[in-house]
Amino acid sequence: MIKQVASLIVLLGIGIILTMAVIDMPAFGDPEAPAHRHVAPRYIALAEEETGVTNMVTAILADYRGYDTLGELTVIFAAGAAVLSLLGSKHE
Amino acid sequence: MTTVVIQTIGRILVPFIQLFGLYVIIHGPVSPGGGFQGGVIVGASMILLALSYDLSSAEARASHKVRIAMDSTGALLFAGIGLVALLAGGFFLEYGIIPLPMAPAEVRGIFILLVGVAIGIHIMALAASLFLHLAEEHEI
Amino acid sequence: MDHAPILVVIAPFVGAYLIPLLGLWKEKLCYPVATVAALLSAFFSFWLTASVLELGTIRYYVGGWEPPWGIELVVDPLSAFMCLTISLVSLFAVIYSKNYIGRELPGGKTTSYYTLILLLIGGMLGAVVTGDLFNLFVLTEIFSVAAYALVCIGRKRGSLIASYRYLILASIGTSLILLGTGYLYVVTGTLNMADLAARLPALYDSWVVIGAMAFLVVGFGIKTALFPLHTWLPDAHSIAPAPISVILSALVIKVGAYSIIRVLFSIFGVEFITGPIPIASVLTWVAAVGILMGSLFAISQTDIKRMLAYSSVAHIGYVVMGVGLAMEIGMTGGILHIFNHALAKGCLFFCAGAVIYQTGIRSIDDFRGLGSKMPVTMAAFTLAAASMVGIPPTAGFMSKLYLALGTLEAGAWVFLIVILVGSFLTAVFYLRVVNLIYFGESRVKSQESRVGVGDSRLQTPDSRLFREVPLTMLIPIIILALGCTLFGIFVFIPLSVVEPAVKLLLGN
Amino acid sequence: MGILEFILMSFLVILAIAVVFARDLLAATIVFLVYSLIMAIVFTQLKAPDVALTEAAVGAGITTLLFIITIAKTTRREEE
Amino acid sequence: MRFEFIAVNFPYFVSVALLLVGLYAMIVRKNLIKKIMGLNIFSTSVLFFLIAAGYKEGGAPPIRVPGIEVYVNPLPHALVLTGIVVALALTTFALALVIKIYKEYGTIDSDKL
Repeated sequence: MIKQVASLIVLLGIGIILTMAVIDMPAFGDPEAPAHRHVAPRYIALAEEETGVTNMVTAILADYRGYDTLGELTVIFAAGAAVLSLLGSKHE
Repeated sequence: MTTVVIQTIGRILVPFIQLFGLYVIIHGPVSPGGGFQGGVIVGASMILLALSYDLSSAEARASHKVRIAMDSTGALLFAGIGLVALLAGGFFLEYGIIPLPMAPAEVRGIFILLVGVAIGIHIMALAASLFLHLAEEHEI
Repeated sequence: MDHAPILVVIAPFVGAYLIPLLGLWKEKLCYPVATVAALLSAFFSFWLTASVLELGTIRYYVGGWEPPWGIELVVDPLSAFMCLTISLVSLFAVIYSKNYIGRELPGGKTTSYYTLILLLIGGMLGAVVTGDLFNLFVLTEIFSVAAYALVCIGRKRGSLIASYRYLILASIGTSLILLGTGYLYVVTGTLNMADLAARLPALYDSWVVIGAMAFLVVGFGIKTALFPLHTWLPDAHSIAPAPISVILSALVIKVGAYSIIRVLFSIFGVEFITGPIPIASVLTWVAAVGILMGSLFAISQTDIKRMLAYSSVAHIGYVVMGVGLAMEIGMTGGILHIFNHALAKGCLFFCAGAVIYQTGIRSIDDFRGLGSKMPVTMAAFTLAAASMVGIPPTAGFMSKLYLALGTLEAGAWVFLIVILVGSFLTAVFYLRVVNLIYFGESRVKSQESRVGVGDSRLQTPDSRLFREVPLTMLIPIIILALGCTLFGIFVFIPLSVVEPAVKLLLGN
Repeated sequence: MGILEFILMSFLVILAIAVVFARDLLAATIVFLVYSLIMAIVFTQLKAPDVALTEAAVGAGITTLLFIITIAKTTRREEE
Repeated sequence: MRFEFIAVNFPYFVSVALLLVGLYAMIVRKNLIKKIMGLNIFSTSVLFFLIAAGYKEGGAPPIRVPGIEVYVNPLPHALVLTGIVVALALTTFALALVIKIYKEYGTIDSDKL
């Protein structure tokens, strides 16, 4: 019971912080929001010229932030090794 | 009866799904998709095979050893491309510096595709692996 | 050799990718490959530290893209210091694994074990050298997944549940980290830490920024096992195999602490964390409670590894307290304690593992009279325990001295008392063990005390109990124990890296 | 943002609550599948086709299958 | 209208609601599989938030087509793709743990473990 109440208080606290933050957030879909004015314009304008691909998401994933993608590959690689270590294989 | 229907549909569908997955990988640079999405789709075709037949026929198509080998090869290919760029005198993963007889942007384009293929190889083996490991010793 | 910042991360990763392939062919090759990969990253860490001290902060642009667009690796003295600590202790853990894991793990799992341990090491090294917030999230996730899996790899009773609880709590943490990163991105449009630091001062009164900081601190706080969020730690750290306990207790929680330092000082800046939202002093208070509670819990434990795990909860408190003081001497003490605690706790877990390996003893009461049976191991245990308590001239004394001086300079008497009481409590439980080791009457003759404690494979004839462990296990123990003493006497060696790091964090 | 997006997003919340409170785990998994599909549609509406494709393949495909296997190997009923 | 911001920032509020629902499942529900579903809802809520933050009124999908100049922000899409993979990795390992726990203890109720 105490645990439940404590959990609900934690949820309430996080909910309040989240709501306050969301109220302060730039308006949804606003083309002038800070997120659209810094860093991202270069990807939109120059991705094709600099990397030769038209899909900007692919350009970011595989080139501009390729190291993140290597990390992502490593996470799923770790999950594979983890599941193998846990469940094993009948061939061994 | 239902088993026959499911097996037939599965057998007809699997090559098409795999072809679609490969299409998604190859066309990553110009359309939605890429190595990861395509890899998941090809991996899902193996899962469909396992569901419509049984685990052993999926195992027969891609055995444990083959999957582990593909898994490591994909990851090594990606890291290897990065190290080649490093040996060519650039930063890690700086594809543009790799000396090919083309403009740097085109070289980058080629290597972006290659990286997509590496991710695809890795993920298709892993998606099938994760499913088969969870499902092993249990017919569903 | 300008590529050391990336090579230090890539060496263990490539090793990890290679091991499954080699494991298909010959399982015996896994250990040498893992050792070579760990050695390589240790070598690059040394190189990195030397060049940072000589040239100042190193910036490396992965993919050749300049910072806000590409991912930048930033190696400042603090990163280099963490790199050195991580790669050295984990190198010893890999070396130690040879005999220990050979006996503890069933065949076929060794391949996964060495793959995961290299991913764990690579992930931690990557997390400390990166200069990009999202990249930090990805690498945190890599070493976390590896850590969850390694906790339950030994398949002891309860290990599955420990791993599951760790996973659920820590994934709340990582999701909060991603949310905080997203919030910062929405208001600034960038993910690069230096760029964020330049853009945030204009936004200090935004609730988005405050929320982002709260989520990042809580998220990394779960990884660090800060006091109220420590509930996953005792089970996970005590059930894992000994080399993994060493890495978890000595390094993984320290990487969490490092991330908190990065977020607070390199992104938000000293003015913000001591200003309107006094997060720094909140952290100090939380750490103070953690020191006291962790030590009290440790006293009531009967299992040696659980006791050591609770002691980690207390000692991460010292680190965070030093950080929370947000002034030069206190932070020097806190960051120095990262290194000293890594040495001492690593040595203690290695010793506990050696005892379990040789005799199957886990209960503290059964340590009676071990001093004459395993003299070298127990001498090392004593030295490391002295360093944990903070007896001069050990390394632990120096970091606690700096911390105490810091509290004095900050005028916070309460925290000085907490440090003294905490050290006293630590002394109570470590000296109890040391007392049993040297002055307790041996119980080795009574076989029944060991029955049911250790693994059945460990029930070996008595003659075996009188031997020291194999050299691959003994050498790491000896080196870490010597380190605990030498770095207390020659404290200027770690300080030569820590002091510039602190100056840089506090903005000169 | 049109009325369709409003409805889809509200539906997301309802589905999430249904996932959490369903007693039957298999039913919860099926609702989770629908949740992932609607999430994919919302991603398309927000002009993120790459992410929508991934969410459909991973969230509605692989993840759901893994949940179903786990339920088949453990138990279907959530205990009181 | 004082509450206009709710309509304007509606997607953000949706992400808050999803996050709280997921977190509730993770810390209050007793069933181990339910907790993992909660983890998935939690992480999709964060990813949904990021995609919503990348949306731009009148923007086209971020694949360059001659003649179109306004595209939505592609960076969050790349981040979210990574996030989805990370969630998949966590889910798989957690489910493998659940299967093993059931084999060993015969229950997947966290109160009975």
